Amino acid sequence: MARDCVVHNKDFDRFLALLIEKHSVFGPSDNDGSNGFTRIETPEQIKLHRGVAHFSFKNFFFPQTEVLFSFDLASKKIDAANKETEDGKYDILIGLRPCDALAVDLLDQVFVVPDTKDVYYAERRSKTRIISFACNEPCATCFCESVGCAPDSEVGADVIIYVLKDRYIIRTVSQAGEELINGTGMHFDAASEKDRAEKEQMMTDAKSQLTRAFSVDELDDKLANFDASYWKQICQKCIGCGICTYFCPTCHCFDITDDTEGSQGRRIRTWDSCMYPLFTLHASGHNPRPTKKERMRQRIMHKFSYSMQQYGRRLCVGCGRCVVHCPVNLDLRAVIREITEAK
Amino acid sequence: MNEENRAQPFEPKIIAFLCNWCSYAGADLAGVSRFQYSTNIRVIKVPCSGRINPLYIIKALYSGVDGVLVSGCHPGDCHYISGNYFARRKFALVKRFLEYIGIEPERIQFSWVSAAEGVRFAQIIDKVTSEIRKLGPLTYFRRDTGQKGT
Amino acid sequence: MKRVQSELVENVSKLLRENKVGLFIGYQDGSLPLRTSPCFVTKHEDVQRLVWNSFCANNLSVYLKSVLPGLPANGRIGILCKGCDSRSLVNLIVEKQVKREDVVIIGISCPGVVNTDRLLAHLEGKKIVDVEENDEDIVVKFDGGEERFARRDYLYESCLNCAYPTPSVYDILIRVGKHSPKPVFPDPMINEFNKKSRTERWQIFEQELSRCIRCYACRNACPNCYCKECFAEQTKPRWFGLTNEHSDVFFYHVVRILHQAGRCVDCGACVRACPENINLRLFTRVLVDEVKERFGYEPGLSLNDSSLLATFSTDDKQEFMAEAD
Amino acid sequence: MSNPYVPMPAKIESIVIENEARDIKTFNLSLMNDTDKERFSFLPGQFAELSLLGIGECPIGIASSPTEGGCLLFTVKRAGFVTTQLHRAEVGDTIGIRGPFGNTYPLDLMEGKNVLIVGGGFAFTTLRATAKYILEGNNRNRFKDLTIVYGARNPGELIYKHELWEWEKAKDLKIYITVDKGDKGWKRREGFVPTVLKEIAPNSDSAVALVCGPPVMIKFTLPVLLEFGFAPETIFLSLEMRMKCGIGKCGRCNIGHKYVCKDGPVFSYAQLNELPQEY
Repeated sequence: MARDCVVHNKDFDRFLALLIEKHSVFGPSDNDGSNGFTRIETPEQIKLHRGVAHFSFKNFFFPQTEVLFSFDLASKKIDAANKETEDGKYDILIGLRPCDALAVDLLDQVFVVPDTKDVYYAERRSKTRIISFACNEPCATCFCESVGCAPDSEVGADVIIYVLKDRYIIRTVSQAGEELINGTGMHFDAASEKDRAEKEQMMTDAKSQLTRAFSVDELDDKLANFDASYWKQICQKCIGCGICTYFCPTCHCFDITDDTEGSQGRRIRTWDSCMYPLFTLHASGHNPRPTKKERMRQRIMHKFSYSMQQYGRRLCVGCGRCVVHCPVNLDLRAVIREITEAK
Repeated sequence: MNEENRAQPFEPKIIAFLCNWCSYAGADLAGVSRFQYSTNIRVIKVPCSGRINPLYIIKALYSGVDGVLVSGCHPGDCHYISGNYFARRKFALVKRFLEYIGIEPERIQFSWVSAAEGVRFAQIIDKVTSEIRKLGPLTYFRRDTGQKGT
Repeated sequence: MKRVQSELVENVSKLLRENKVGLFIGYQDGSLPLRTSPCFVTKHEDVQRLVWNSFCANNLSVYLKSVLPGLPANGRIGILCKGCDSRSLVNLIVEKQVKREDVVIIGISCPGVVNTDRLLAHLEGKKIVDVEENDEDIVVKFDGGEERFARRDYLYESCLNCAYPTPSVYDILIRVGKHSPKPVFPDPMINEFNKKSRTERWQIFEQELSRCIRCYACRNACPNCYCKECFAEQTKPRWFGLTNEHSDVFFYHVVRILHQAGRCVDCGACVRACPENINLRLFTRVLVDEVKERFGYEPGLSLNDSSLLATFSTDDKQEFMAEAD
Repeated sequence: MSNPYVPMPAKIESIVIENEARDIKTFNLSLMNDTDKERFSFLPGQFAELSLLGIGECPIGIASSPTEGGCLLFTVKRAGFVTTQLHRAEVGDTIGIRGPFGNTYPLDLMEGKNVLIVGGGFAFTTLRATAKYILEGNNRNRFKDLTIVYGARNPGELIYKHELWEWEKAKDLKIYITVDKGDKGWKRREGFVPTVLKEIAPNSDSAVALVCGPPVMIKFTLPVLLEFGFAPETIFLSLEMRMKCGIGKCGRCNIGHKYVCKDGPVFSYAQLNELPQEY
């Protein structure tokens, strides 16, 4: 039921304006601070980055700081009013690349799929539609194809848009995407054979720019050897900051703490990182992961081995943000290569 | 700030770290001698001005007070000989840094008050309080429960 | 630069062969263009990985606090130190975190480190193939051409105003070309910032730090930050919130910077580590200048220094003390 | 959607100080809302997060059995930030409970078998719940013999003392109480739990062993059990990890791909052998 329709450049802004009019649209712009997205009022505001944006859109569904509930210490009354939005009204998150859209789908695996849902994430996720843009110019640090994603992957997106020379192909992926497009009331003519051919050509060009970083074929049995010697070398130059986990679109670890001020207080959830030394410190002083070797091993194993056993999917989308931002240039691709090539 | 709070004029909340041997004794003397001075200070007694870690000053500003005073023995009088000398270096750097990043210098004050200077203690407290009262509440460093995250 | 690199490789292989060190910490080519990455050489044949060029940015002394506990068999570590790195190392020795005899230092009289991001901004979208450099400039070769950049225009701010390019302590010194920075005191950027009004300064402080995501890279990249349990993560007591809201971020940065008073050598490691490009130096450098001006003290210059705040002088100035009028 | 992060209010009905060092207390809590009471159905082995507003939460095993008329017992040792504050709470205070979380001891597997319970120190909480569950009237005949071996560092550190003495007199179980080092008044057995276990020479055919205690006790107990023919699939351990959410989302309490809060805290020794030894 996926439908390819075409919008010429001159009509694209009108298409966006209709979306903005009917829904609250969020996307990357010039002044989105450390959020990575802002409320879009006019189509010109949307600024697509070449390759992946600075920040993943994890922050939209799983913010770095989130109030679980507030309470009054005197009366012990808890106010967890979760703002339910009325049905039919939903937000639009636009401007994701396919890897970020896949990352949102992977986060759903943790927060929404299991029977105990995370109500905060689930609420926001259920009322948000994702419009992604296919990646026609991957960066040198992108390695989505090595982990089973691709510059034109549709997983996690409701609508995917291909940017051709003088027109856009809008492809509705999910039923919600279909309603979204019809909801604009705009007339779209179907994509012709020529449009599709140009799209395919653009995508093969994009894929040709992607160099294969590593192969995951025999990664599973290599990672089964938990006490392999290479872990000691791999972690040596890591300085244990949290950049790679905070920028990773699929990292979902968090801490729960209480803030109080006078008799008012709130229980908040903030991002946490397995790379921090106190992440697993027991009150008795015992720490199952005392040095950065265990922590680095946990980060790699969780994304490439444990997630396979838990969800049958890898928790890495190949966006390369951990490679770009690491202060000591500890390159995840080199780490995986070293593991797969280890005897 | 509910209704009746807004109606009253602003009265600053000031944390005063007083060293147990001199400044606290000076404060005690001021009290015993019935010297009137502003009641805005909340006294925290510490063994020595050298005990004050800049972290405590920042924690005070973060927790919603409008000013911090740290008072100890005059150099040379320290019960622990060199506590206030070490403190003086820390205070110089804390004062310079907080002023540099844009916090009004009057909000963080340091003083030497000996056990015999009851009058002087009362005068310093009044001076510090009036200076901070003029500045108004310290809102921009206080713990905001604003939901920037959501 | 090639001469320096071969001299370095030769020295390190000698040290390893004569078993003077069990491990050598240096730089190797990075996996990203115009970047290097720290490397740990233990075996003689890996010595060829060591490089020296204008992108050797990381302050390697930061590894001494995490690597030392697992000392190699014969107990000594070799380390490559630029001027600022050696001052950080001296600071660690003065603060009893590292013993001088545990470390063999190969010093490099540093020509200044080039800011990769600023250079890459000029090479948008070009696929870089090779880089060559000499004392004056850097030639970046890419598909279909090359471009020449003058080193002086792309140095990090700490390098532009570096007063001690030659290491203060070393066992072996490798001379690099002439880099005669004309250090200006106090730092021009700090001077400029000082002239602004109080509210303006606070606005800039607030604006810069509002981008902070509390990833602690500035703390973990800094050799001075070696506390086992940092005040930022303590739970007994918890000093302030874990959020990335303004007040928590200010608390973290103000206290961390105050912990650098009299210890920061302005190496710029925190500025380079920040993924949000926050100009932290604007706030750390002021204490470096204040400490020099007020106490005539510069950290990390000699092994028999004692830490500034661990000493005092009876005639320290106290003009800031409140007086009853 | 019910919010798994919001604690259910509960009142402290009574507090019993369990040991002489006074740093282990048993809190008897009762949920204040009836709807919560029905929803909070649990079985021995599960745990709950005790929540103090303004302070935080801590995961504590449920020490009472569901057969004890709905009272909820939590035995807490003063160790960290939250437990220190919890020890300051008084009878009548309101605290929060989240849960029940985690899996239970394998009651169905234990059906019709001999049950051996080996406990140490203050980690005897969920084991007490299991013992109470087994000894309860109409449950008793579902299980064959029940043997309990429980020890502590010294007599003052033994918890649930009144139950221990009752169980000594009871007919339908055998209990061996020991202390590493006795004091003047101590007339019973002295010796480490593993050594006492060796003397008892437990019979392992059609038997299940539940073990919970300090790591050093487990380290020396397991070989003894294996020596007497207990298969790794029939030895069950309850593990303790740093936890925050309790529902397998905050990513903190994993051993390999298993989350101790969701897939545990009870694991068979066979399962643990397959997981990485990182706990």
